[in-house]
Amino acid sequence: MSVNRPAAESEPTGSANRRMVARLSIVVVLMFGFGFALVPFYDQICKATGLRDIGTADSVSNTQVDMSRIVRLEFDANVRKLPWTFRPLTPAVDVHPGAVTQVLYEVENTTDRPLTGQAVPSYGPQLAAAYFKKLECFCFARQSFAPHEKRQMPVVFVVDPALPRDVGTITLSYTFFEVEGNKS
Amino acid sequence: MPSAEISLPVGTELGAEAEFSLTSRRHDAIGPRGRWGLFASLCALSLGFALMFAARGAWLVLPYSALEMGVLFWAFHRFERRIVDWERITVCGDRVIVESERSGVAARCVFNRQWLRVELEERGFGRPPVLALRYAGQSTTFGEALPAAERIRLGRELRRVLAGIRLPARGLGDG
Amino acid sequence: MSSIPHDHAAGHEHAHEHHPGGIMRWIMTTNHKDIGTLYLWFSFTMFIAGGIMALTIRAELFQPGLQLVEPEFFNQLNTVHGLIMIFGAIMPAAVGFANWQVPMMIGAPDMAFGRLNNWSFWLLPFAGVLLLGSFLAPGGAPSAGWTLYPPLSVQAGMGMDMTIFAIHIMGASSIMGSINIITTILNMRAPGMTLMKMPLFVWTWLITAYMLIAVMPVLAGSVTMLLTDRHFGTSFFNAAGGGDPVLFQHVFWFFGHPEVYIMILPAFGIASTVIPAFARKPLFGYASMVYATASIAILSFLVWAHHMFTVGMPAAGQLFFMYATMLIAVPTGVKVFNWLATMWKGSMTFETPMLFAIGFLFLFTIGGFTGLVLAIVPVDISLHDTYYVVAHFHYVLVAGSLFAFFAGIYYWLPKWTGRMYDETLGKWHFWLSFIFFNVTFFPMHFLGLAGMPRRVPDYATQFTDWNMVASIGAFGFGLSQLLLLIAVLKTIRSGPPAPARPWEGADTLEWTLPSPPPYHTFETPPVVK
Amino acid sequence: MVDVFGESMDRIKAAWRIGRLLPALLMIAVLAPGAAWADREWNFPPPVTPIAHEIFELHAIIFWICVVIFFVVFGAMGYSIYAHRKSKGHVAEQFHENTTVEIIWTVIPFIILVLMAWPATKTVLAMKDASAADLTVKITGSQWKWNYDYLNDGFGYYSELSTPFAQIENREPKNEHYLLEVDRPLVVPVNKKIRLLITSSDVIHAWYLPSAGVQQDAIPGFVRDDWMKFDKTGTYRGQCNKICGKEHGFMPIVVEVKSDEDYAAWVGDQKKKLAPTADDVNKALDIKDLTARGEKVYTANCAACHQPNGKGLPPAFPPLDGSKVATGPKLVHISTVLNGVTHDGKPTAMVAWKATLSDVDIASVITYERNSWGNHTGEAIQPAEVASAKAR
Repeated sequence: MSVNRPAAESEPTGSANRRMVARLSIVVVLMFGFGFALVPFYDQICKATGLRDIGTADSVSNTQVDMSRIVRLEFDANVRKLPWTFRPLTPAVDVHPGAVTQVLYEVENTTDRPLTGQAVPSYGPQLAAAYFKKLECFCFARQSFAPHEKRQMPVVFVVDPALPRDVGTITLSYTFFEVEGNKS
Repeated sequence: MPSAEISLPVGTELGAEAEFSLTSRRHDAIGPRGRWGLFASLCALSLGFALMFAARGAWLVLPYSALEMGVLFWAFHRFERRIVDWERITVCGDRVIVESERSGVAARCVFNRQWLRVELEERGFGRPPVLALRYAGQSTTFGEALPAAERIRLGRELRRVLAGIRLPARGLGDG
Repeated sequence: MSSIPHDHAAGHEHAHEHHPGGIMRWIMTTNHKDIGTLYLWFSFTMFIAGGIMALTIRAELFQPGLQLVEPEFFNQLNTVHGLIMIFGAIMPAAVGFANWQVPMMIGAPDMAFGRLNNWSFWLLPFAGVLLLGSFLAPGGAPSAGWTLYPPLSVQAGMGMDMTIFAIHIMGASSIMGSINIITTILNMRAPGMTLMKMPLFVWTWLITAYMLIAVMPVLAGSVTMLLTDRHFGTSFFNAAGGGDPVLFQHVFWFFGHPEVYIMILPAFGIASTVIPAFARKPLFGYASMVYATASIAILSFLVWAHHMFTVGMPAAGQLFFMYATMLIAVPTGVKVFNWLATMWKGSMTFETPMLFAIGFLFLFTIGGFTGLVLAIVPVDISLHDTYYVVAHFHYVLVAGSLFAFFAGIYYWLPKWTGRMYDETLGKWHFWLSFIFFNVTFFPMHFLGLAGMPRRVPDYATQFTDWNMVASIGAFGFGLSQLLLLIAVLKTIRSGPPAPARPWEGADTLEWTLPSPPPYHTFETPPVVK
Repeated sequence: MVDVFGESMDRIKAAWRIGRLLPALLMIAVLAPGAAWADREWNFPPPVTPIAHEIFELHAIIFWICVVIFFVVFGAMGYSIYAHRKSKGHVAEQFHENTTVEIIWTVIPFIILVLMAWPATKTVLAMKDASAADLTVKITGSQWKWNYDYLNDGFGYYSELSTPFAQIENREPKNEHYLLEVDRPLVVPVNKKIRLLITSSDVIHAWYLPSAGVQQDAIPGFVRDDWMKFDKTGTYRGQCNKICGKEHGFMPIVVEVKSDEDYAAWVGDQKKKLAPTADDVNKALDIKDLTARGEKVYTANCAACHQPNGKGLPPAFPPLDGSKVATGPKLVHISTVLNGVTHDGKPTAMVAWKATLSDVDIASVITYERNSWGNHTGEAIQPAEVASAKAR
């Protein structure tokens, strides 16, 4: 018995294919659209949710100074891909938790062109981050430097007295990163 | 063996007074509660993870999670729609009646018994062949829910019935 | 168009034989058996490709000094070896088994969505080509390790973008595959087959599919963020913009750890099918096996950071992840004891599938022990990223997943092909694999303890002896795998016909079908009591 | 060459002998890593800090627990395989559940785990206490060297692989400490608590010193703290342990632990060096001396990218052999080395060396580059020229 395939399915194959191609093209367009919309969307989301918000001062609720203990604070400075010198003027201080303290960092742009950088803080040990309250810091904003400009910049902070007792030493380390878009 | 007892994956039953009647319907092994319960648990888990990451800054997990839950919803929904579908073929006097409900759309075709042709259409690509019933300009298919071998068997059965060969009503599973 | 023939026999032939022939059959197929076969062959091809990379790595490491490849290329080999073996070999093999076995074991005619199934498979070769093609891209293949940690992966060339796309495609394939499997298992079981009557292989795949659906968006999200960090100026993982490189590791391992169980659970399922069959005794503790599998799945979402003990997390975090990781030993132990109790007082024979299953049990347990050692935070700090870890995960993934898959292949080959394999060849394959596997990977424990880092193209002279042993073993192991190919080809071409149920102790539904099963399964609907 | 060949033949023979002994070796291998074999090839290197001692013992305890479980479980399996086989006529029993047994083998492992977790927890807490240190060293990883900064004493230096390329490329026999030797090790005093601040300037590295039980990832933009306290003086070796690019395998860590007096003397030396460079910038040097010194500087700093043969690794790392910079005007060459290369205002892989290398070093390396491989300019660049270029 001979068997023949049906000449056509319920609709012509050509038009079905065209419809499929059309649908797939829409998917492709949507995918690319998603990709391009992502960048402004990303900025908006960061703004809306406060993610990566490094520009706001911490608020301090408890200003009781804990005179019973001393915490040693070490300061450290790094620059990444910026031809700057950057150092703390005081390498370390001993403070009572709760006491408002100010330290100075010094930055010099050693080049002949203006440059902008952003400092990002980091803490050792990590859990100290939650107890180290910065009231004022040069890391809250981008810092622009004229050629060969040298500037001293303060950090004003309080160590929260709630800091676990077994933390006796905290290192505050800043890294200055180059801000995208610097032109030579 | 009465065909009503034949279990899988189709429920088949004989109509009452007709010469030949067969209802085909899919078997639903879990039921809507289980299905949507599982879907809800996956949604909670997947979106929960995504929200957790979003809170930590990695919010790009979220669109993928939503997209995937969408696809899963589509799959379950589509399956569910097919589960309530049913088809019945009844041979009654000189008429053959094919009734069906697919995606909520009810259909009914009535054919003349003498002029009806029962054909098996190949569809290719490894899909099981389709049982087609044709008469003049009219045509319909039958047996969406039946595995391939069942369709062939049913086709044979139908031809016998249409030719007037009287056999005791038989189920599909005991051929 | 044809009318149905009166001839009884011809009718059968007609329906079973008239699917498209040649290559089009494979490209267009929506049949679960065809697609299962495709998955398994694809997986084997990738296994060979990844294996060749592994052998190049081992050849370079045979001696200290640089002999064969440049360090940069070495890193590329390392990275692509990992990606290929995980996403190209182990996972597709597991999906291949699911495609073949799940519908037959639950008495369903096919998978729920045929065309989706076809599509999930055919995405894979494109992803595979994209991944392997990255070697030809300017800058070469990605070289940051399969974990793609930024910022190193952000530095890399275009090969990294190709890899990211390949991972996306493979992820899409896995998601569609698991949606198909979960729909099939949930909805299409034979009447009477309640969840607690499902064969354990089906159970493990149900849980695996569930985990896949839960974590795949996390992988997609993590590599997308990598891509936007690379090209679109975002700073998810860049400290300069307020991001954190460690966040990537959290996201990645949140996917990565469940992924490890995704690769091992189907292997558990195969072992739980094979061992009772050859012990001629029902699986001991079926219910506790199901609960153990589920607990492993749940715990796997809570242990991701044990891959990151050295990033410097607070003590509380380290302790939590240590306890959670150690806890996984309990359900895993239950499984091992259950398999043992299944063998206990059985009537065992030792055909190739059983040998591989026992090999799996034995070596996987060693991998479990080293896993326990690595769970202990202080010890992990001394062993993290050393060869000890390399030894550990190869015991789990090669001797674990892969050996169980070999067991499954020999076990079901008679069903799939309708022919028996050559027992002698199979036994040779097992013994050579077993011995050379240990020769390759056991010495790596000592290398790791002595402090040899992983992913290095060259090493200090005190590591020489064990590296030589490992390299010799690796070549032995690699060549032994050709026996599998020979055994399978020989079965297909000239194996003696197999009966419907060649194994005396096998009792799942697929053995009620003829061997090979008809193209569309279940002519006679099974009745599950 | 002949030597290397002979050596490798010996190694192959040794490996072959090992290969034949494998079954026996595997048995030993299963038993070995415990306390019984203290040899390095089998176990952790001898611990030299309190934490490393604890780790060593923790591992031994857990290892032996695992060995016992291993023999119990696989003893049972072995017996079952031997006794309950069909060929011996054993008939299968059909039991498949026993709630009591299942509860027992869930609870017992749990208890064992609690016993393991207890000492582990104590060690974890001990490891975390980096407070009250005697001395702080900042460790910065970069592709592919370490930088050690002594924060209390205000000096610091780079530490790099000192194994010659000829050994890596098998042209010379390998040193005893092949790949585990550096030009300037980290020097620390014995019995003092040393606080480590670990960070990175580019990708993630990991500072890994097994004999001290220290491993900490170096994460760009973040500092992580860790600590160590050595029991005894000596030299201890480790490596970067997180893949960080092509030279990942060539980034060793060497720590020299000195007695208090030796350490104090060493610190004094370092501080003296901080004073104006010992080399006199204005002294003119002979081209031979410059080239000889330049080769060392080149191997240590430039060869990783530009390759020992000067061919580079294009396109990322251009060749120097025959390049326009290395054979053209010398001021351009000097400025390139001093200030690095920028692309669209952004620094490239060619970094500025003026802060890292002395004027004499820069003069030497430029002289070397202009008079090696196919470059024969015959020019000697004097330190004074570098100094004046710097001033411009």
